[in-house]
Amino acid sequence: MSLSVDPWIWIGALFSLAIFSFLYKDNPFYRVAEHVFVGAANGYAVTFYWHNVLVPALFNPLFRQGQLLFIIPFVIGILYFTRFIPKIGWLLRIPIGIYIGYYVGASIPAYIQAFIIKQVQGTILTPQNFASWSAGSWGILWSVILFAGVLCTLSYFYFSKEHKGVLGATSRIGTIFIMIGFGAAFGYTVMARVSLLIGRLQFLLGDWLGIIR
Amino acid sequence: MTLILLAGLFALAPPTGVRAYDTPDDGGGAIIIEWQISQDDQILDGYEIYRSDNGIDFEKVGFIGKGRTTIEDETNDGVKYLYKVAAISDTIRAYSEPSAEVMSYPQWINRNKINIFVAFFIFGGIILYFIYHARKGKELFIRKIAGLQAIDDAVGRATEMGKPILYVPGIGYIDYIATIASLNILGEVAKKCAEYETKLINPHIDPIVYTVAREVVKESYTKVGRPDAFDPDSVYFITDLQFAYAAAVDGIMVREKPATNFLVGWFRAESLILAETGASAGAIQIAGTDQVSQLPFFVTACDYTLIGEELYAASAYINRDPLLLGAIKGQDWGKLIIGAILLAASVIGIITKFPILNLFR
Amino acid sequence: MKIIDKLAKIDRRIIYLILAVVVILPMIFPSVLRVRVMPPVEKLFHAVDNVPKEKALIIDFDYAPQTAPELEPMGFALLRHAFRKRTKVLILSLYVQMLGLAQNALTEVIEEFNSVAETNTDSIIYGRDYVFLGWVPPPIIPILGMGESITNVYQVDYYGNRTDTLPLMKEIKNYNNVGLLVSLSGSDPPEWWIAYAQNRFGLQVGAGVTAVSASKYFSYYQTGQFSGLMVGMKGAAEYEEMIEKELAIKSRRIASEALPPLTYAHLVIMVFIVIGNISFLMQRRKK
Amino acid sequence: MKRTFPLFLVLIFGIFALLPYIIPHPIIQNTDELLRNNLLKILSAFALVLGLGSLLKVHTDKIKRKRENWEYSWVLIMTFIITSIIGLFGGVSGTGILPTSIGSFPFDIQTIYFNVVVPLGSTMFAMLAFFMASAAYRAFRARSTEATLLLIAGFIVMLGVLPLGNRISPHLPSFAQWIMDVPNVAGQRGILFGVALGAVATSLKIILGIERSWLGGGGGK
Repeated sequence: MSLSVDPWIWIGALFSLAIFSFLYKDNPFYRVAEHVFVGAANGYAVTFYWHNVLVPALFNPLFRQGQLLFIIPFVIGILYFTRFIPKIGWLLRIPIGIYIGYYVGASIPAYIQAFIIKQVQGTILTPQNFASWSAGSWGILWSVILFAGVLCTLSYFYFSKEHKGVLGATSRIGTIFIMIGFGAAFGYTVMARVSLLIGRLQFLLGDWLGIIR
Repeated sequence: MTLILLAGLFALAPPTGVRAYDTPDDGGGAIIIEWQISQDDQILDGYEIYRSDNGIDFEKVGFIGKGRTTIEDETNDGVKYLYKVAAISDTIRAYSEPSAEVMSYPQWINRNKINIFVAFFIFGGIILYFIYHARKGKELFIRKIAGLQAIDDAVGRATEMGKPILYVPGIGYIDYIATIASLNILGEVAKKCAEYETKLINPHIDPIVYTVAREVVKESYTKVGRPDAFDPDSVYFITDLQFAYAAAVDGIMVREKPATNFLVGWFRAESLILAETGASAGAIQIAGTDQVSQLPFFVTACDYTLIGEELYAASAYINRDPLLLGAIKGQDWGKLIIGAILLAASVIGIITKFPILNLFR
Repeated sequence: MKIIDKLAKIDRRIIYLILAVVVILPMIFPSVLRVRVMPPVEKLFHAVDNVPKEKALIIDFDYAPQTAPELEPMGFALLRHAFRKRTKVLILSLYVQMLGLAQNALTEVIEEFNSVAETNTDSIIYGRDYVFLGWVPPPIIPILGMGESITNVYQVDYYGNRTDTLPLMKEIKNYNNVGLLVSLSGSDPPEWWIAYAQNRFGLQVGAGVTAVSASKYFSYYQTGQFSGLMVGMKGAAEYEEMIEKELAIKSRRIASEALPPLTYAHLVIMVFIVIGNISFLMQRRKK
Repeated sequence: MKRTFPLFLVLIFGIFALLPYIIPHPIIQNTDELLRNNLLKILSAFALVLGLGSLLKVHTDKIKRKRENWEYSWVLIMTFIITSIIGLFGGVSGTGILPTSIGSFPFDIQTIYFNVVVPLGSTMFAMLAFFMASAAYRAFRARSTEATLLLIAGFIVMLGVLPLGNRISPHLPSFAQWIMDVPNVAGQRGILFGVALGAVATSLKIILGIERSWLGGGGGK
């Protein structure tokens, strides 16, 4: 039992216990920890947005080096504050429009390549894909099961026709694949979460209380 | 004799067949150099690349490990260059013959990306075709999604019990499609809250989504003719950090005890915290996300879960808006095409030797 | 029927208490379970083991405090493996927050070896046996730059010494002198090392990743781009098993110590599922 | 004007964001980079300042009106102010004008991050294991054949991952691995196709002004 002497270890440990206390019930310690977290987290965000974004990308070029071109982002940015002025509140839609337009436009080609074309490439039945399992002739069976699973899952998300007859059968098979996939992912995630709990307890029992080595 | 022998011993075989050409499909400023490896490749340290823009003095511009046969050199457009490749082992070098003259320049179309834009135009065309017909008032059939019926029942339950409705829009940014679909559903739920005068609680993590949601809810209240009932503080920003947000929303679930929780949008690891605390507080929970990693938790802990694309279909179903329904029909056609391509490409892939996979880089 | 009703209404906090006890007890009375090593970890062990004498092993420490429980034991096991085999080691991080954890792992393992070493030859000496290169942003600069010259990218190491004065850096000039690079990360760095360093310089890459992001990385292991793969705390425990079995390294096996609590936690969760469903089915039949 | 100009902006910026994907020419690539690094980065910073404004407004209102739990709002505001002062004036790595340590006790922004923000955040992650356990007990019901399948697959993987699983039968770990590689990928890839098509369709509708919910109009005409 060798208690730690570093004040910060004590602060970290007490905050951890305060959050864990939420498991018992919502209590003042938890709420203090919750609000300290919100305050500190936003303080940290403000620090980095200021030092790493606003100062180097806007204030230095505009005010120090006098590059007047930066008036444009400055003015559009200020439009965000029109939200507090009801009469000209609609001006808020200008920065939001620019922001959404750009991101939504950029997502189209990225989504098509990464989530449609590359996925089709991985599902097609070819000798190359059979070999990629590096499981010899079993690879053919795995590729066929993958192929059938993808088609059946796709049929589950087909909305234009009632799920009866053939479509009813394929969509039910599709749900089987979906549910097996969810179960497997759940199993892996349980291991990950329990590892994090063990990691936190190693900090509390080890670094703080010194019960375990 | 020994000198020649020694020279023979120490002289390395230079790389051969050096070829240089402008890198295709790029913004210029790059030239690709190719060569056959030297016979002494095994004992080499690697290959040095030399460049000259006047044919006389060459300067080293690159280096690459042994066994490699190509490298890309950064150049200025519009300048004529000559290249030599030297096999190097410690301090001994063997220079190749210089390549032919070459110049780099930018291209306007990247041919590798054409397949993406072909897919986009076909699919975009189908979507617009169906939206055009939807505007014409053509009846478009969409099958019933179980989760959507639950949205009406859930709002009804909260009204009967006189308890608030908690609408969590997820932690995604405004440009995430799941967030936009969630705002659509929020608009509908807000309309029902306005009609039945049920208290709505809508906590936010992203400042932009927060500002848009405020407008959506206010607009819904005015659409139902109850602009006065809109409480500006029912839609509010908490923090921009994932777990501070989850802890705060948990606090709301335990303190305010909403009868119905909507967990709709883009979620990450905090989804289980929200779904579990909501379940233990005894609320009816309707979840919806396209984040496949979080679906197992929603499916287990919630009464209804809109899986992936069903979330998008939900916003179309609720609004019963022909434009949205048109898009859903277009997406169904998209799936038919993907299924057909998979079947056709597999037949070609198995029967013929054609490298079908290269079409889908 | 009373038990069933009671079972159905076990209070949430009792479930938490049971899980807490089941996890804490095996931690206080540690025991190490025999671990079966699966192919992905075995391949990584042999890849590290086969790094030639004249070449170096690079370890990229890219885990944050929140993913440390799964990835830190991997860092310790790799360092012990390399130092026991007297393989030359270079250490780096692609992000500034990760440096602290890399430094912590390094000092602890060095201390472990040097406290036992008698002569100068079998102790681990900075500059001769290992170099801590530190951090150069943005990540693309070290990933590509080390292909030609490591000392050009990291002119100064983590401690501020000029790298070209260190004896080890005279032998290890670039990826040609690097047998293997292992990236420990919870996000994308392992993908970058393949996409940029392996494609252009033929660098051999291994990886240690968190369980949550595991499925994405299995496809790179399948295609052979990864020379080996450790997944989550279980992967770390498998590697600890390998270094104990093959090299008789008798040091603390943090990940393996976590296996008993992990096993009991999994069993308890599975038992909860079964009980939960039994009371659920009983109630449904009653209705 | 209030609707058409924002919709025009979305159309222009939407199309412009598409072009760099297929046109490698430096003119397009450089303007795209210029737009991203200057305009969009700055807008995101302003948006955060706005969000903080509303956060502080909500909590100051709570204090003024003495609403329930108003005392905690003081905790939040004080922590926020203290952390911001330390961060803004103390500098990112303690290089600012404000001293960031008293004697041997450091309190620069990085130390605060490692010893306050991280323990709170990682404890929240650790709590997930508890919520997982109670969700397993309370929510994990074999309501239908699919849910039973989900349970069975979950059991196989949870056992297959453990040394215990290997002792039960050496085939269990490899079977668990097979489930991750084949059926799991098939199910997830099928869902992914649907999500991607839906996302592209929605993006197209936003750019062309069909989907207007972001305007606050609740979508529709």
